[in-house]
Amino acid sequence: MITLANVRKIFNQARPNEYTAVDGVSLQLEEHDVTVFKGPSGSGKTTLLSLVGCMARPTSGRIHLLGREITSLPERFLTEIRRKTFGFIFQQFHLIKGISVLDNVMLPAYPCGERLSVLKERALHLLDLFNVSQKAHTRVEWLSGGEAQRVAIARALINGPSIIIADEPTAHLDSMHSHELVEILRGLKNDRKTILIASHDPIIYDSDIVDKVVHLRDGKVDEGDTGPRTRGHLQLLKGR
Amino acid sequence: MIFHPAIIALCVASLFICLMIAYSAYYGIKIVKGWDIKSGSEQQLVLERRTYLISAILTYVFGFYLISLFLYVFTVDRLHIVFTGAMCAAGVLKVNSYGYPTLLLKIMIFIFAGLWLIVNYADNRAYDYPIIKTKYLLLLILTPLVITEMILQAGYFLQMHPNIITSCCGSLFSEGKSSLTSELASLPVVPMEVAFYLSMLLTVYLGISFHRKGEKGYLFSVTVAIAFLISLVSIISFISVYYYELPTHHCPFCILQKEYGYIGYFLYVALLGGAVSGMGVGVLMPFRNIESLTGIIPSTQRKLALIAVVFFLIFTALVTYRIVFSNLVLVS
Amino acid sequence: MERWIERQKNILDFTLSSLFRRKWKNAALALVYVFLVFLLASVIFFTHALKQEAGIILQNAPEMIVQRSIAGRQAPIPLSYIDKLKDITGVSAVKKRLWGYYYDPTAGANYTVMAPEDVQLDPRSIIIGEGVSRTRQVFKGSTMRFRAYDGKIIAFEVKSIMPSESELVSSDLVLMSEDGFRRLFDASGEYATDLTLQVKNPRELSVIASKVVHALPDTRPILRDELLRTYESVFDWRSGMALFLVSGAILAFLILAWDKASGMSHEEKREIGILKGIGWETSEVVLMKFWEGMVVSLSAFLAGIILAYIHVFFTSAAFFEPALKGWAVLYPRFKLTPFIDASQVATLLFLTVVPYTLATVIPSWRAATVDPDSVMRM
Amino acid sequence: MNRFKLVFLVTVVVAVHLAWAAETVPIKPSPTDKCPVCGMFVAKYPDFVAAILFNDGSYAVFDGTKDMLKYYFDMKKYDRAKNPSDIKSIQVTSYYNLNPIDGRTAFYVLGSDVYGPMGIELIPFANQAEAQEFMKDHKGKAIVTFGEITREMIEKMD
Repeated sequence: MITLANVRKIFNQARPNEYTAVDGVSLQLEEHDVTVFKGPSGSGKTTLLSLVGCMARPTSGRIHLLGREITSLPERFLTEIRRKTFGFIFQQFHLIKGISVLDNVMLPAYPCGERLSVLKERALHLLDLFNVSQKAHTRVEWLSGGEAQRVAIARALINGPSIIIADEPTAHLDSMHSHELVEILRGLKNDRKTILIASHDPIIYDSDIVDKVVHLRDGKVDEGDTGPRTRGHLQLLKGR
Repeated sequence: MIFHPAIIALCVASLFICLMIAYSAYYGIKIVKGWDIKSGSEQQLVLERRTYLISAILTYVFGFYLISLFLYVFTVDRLHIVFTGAMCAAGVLKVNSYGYPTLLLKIMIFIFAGLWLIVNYADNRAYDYPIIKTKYLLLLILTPLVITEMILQAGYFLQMHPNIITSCCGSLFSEGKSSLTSELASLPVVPMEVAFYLSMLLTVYLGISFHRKGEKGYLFSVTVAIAFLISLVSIISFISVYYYELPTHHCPFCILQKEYGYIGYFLYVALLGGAVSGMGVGVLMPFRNIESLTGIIPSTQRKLALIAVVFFLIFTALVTYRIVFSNLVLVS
Repeated sequence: MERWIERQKNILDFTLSSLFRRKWKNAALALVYVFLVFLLASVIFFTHALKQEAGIILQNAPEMIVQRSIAGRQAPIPLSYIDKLKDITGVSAVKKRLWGYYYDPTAGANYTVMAPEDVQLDPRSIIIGEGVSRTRQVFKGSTMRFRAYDGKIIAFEVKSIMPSESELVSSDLVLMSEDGFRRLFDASGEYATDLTLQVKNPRELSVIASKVVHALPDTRPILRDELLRTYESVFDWRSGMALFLVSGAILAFLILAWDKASGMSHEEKREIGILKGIGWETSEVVLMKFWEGMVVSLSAFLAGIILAYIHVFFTSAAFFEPALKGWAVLYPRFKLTPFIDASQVATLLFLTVVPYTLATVIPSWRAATVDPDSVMRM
Repeated sequence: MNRFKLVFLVTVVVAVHLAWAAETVPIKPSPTDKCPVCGMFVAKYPDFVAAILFNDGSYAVFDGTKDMLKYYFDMKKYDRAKNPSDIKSIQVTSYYNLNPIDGRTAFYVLGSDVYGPMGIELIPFANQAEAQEFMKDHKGKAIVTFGEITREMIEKMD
């Protein structure tokens, strides 16, 4: 379970360009659920995901991740938690150009000090799972959008995370590939992964795999509009 | 001053290191003052990120001083031709009063930097950085040492006048004169050998028992420090003599030369490595009960104790091999 | 431990591949780096080898030379001094030497002319050095003319040419008999240029030197060790001076390195951002940058040293020839015996790799501390 | 640059002159000969070599007069097989010209400021004049002949 209590993130604090990206969000997210954060751009979706994903620390408030308080952890430990717990799928895929698909997939595991041969096997298996194993030794520049998306997902899964975070995963995909992505996500959900998605694409938030939709506006949870997909076990803590 | 490439290299590199360490100290103070791990403020984040830089710099400083130590002795040794009466580094270090203090400081800084890195290693493993302030206060002790060392070294080389007549290691470390070095040289061989082997035996025993049970860490560390000193004295008193096969030659530097197969480097590296890792055990002792470190320090200490034992065993083996196979008969 | 090694290996692996991807970008820096190491290493190897060579030759030199000086200038020394010197306890033998310089206007060069005691030559023949032979185009059997002190032309027959191995010292040498020498320079038979003393026990040299000065106050004894020291410091001074001149280049190089390290391209920044985003820790990126620096440093270092080695020991420091020509017009073409030791390498390391590493540590750290969440905002 | 030219000149002289001929052949201990008293290789320190030659053609070499005398006064301790009566001759190295001289007729200077590889030494000379000259130059304390040297004198030197 992931719990956010009154989480606030302020950028450029005490400077003229100070700006509050997340403003007192309190939430509880269940394990093995698919949660979608919905809202216009600038509503704080991405920032919220980066806070939950241990990429940044909140300015105030507390985040509990699987029973552990992570807000006061230094970057060094956040990273460790992050790479064991989370797999990230970015809006732009963010694959590293000039190296092969296989290398890209293995990249997050390099610092863990695993034997390269073991790692390679696992990466190939993942590529196989997403039907891109024939491209394993191709450089990423030559991939199509859909292939790049699948490689990015394989990369997110290389360290065996329990939580997948996807930031606008369909922004650069056509409808066909977006539907394909939903099917992949469904597969991951069946593998009992927790999935957090920031998206304003109806293909995603109207999909039947979504358990919960959180509406964000101006860095706050918009309580008035919890959306049709809100299921019974949704628990929305009162935001101040 | 003598315009030798190695001298320029040493001075230039020291200057760089000094700038780096001063930079680290400046941010060290900032960290000590402004550290608040609970805060997620950008200020705290900046400080946390500085620690990476300072760790990296200190690692470089540590490596630098190891090479610098040997290059210093080597360069000084090469200069013996320039000074009448000097036959190796020992004599050249005496040409003015800066030579030996510089060497001593280099050794101290090396050990200190090593210990700091050990503390840093342990601290970085705890999620709340519990000894961060102590750590950076320690850095403030290291900084003046490094700066002093640079000044002394520059002074040493600047004040070198080739017409100075110095004494060679033969008279410096020969028996029967009353200076500290000659007193070390004239220490009776048999009790010295006994002391040496006893200290090694005790170190190894305590090290292994610490590795097994994790007890008596302070005792082990103090023993290591004593064994380190005894070993240094032993090198002057009898180990070097066995290497030179010359009962009056006690110089601790000539063993670094080619004629003796550069064996000195192995001896000193083993000794310094053993000293740093062994003393590291003791330095970590006061912190082992800090909650976030209870899972980290004991295992680190055990590893360190093992490394120290291995280094000291290598040292003892090298020495013993030489004593047994030396042509010299000191003890009949 | 195994994990640690694997981790280093994996990170190094990635570092190499990213370096390779940006090889052209790094090429300029690497080239400057190689050139700098080459320059420094050449200076150090060259002077060190010369020093070594000179030291070996000096080993066979007489222990002491006694020269006479009048009004602070060297003057011919009376042969009667020989007996006085022989009486000093500890002196085994005293010998006279005749030598001087001859300016040859045709070649525009100064020859060193000497009359060695132990080489038998008839008054009309000479032995010449390789350098003399080269500049004057005279060979074995040819005749070489010299203009004597009184304007008369004296012809000598070249009996042989000294082997080129000793060219460092014999390049500008002309050997002749004592008669020939005295005819050429009008040197009286009662004087020699200087005297050499053989002293068996080197411990006694300083005592003997003071006895020489006491017995013959107008003389100046020169000890072999003193020459050795002069050599040592002259060469050290020269190479030190050269390094001092190169220091400007070192500084420029460091600024370049700093600039390169801090001015990362957009692509590199993006990559580090991605690495941080997908789970690399700051210290791992620092480690990557460390490996990057090491790979660049060590390969440039190695390449520079190898090039310098070839330059100094195979081409006899061809690039330095113009600069060193000032020493003597007859620049000797000698082959130096390769001689490198750990301290030379360590010195070079301290002059190049250490400053480079320190110059790039702050920029690399800055690169490594990119916010991990920057990847989300890209 | 005058001085520099001089340096070159000296090397020139050398290249031509080569070494001076030695007047007498000194004792040449082989590189493996060790001093029976201290265990050092003797060949490393030719300036101080002393030797005892035996009737049977064998010999013992020492890295200084002092060690030779230690052996001489206590032969049983160092070599059971040899007796004082086996000694054919004793050689020491004369200080000034480093030639081997007869140890029994040599003059020895004690307490000078010249040290051998084993520290304080008795410095041997072929004649009294040399010994006196040396004593004056090197702050020697006394001149003794071989017969005057006692075991106590040697023991005091360590």
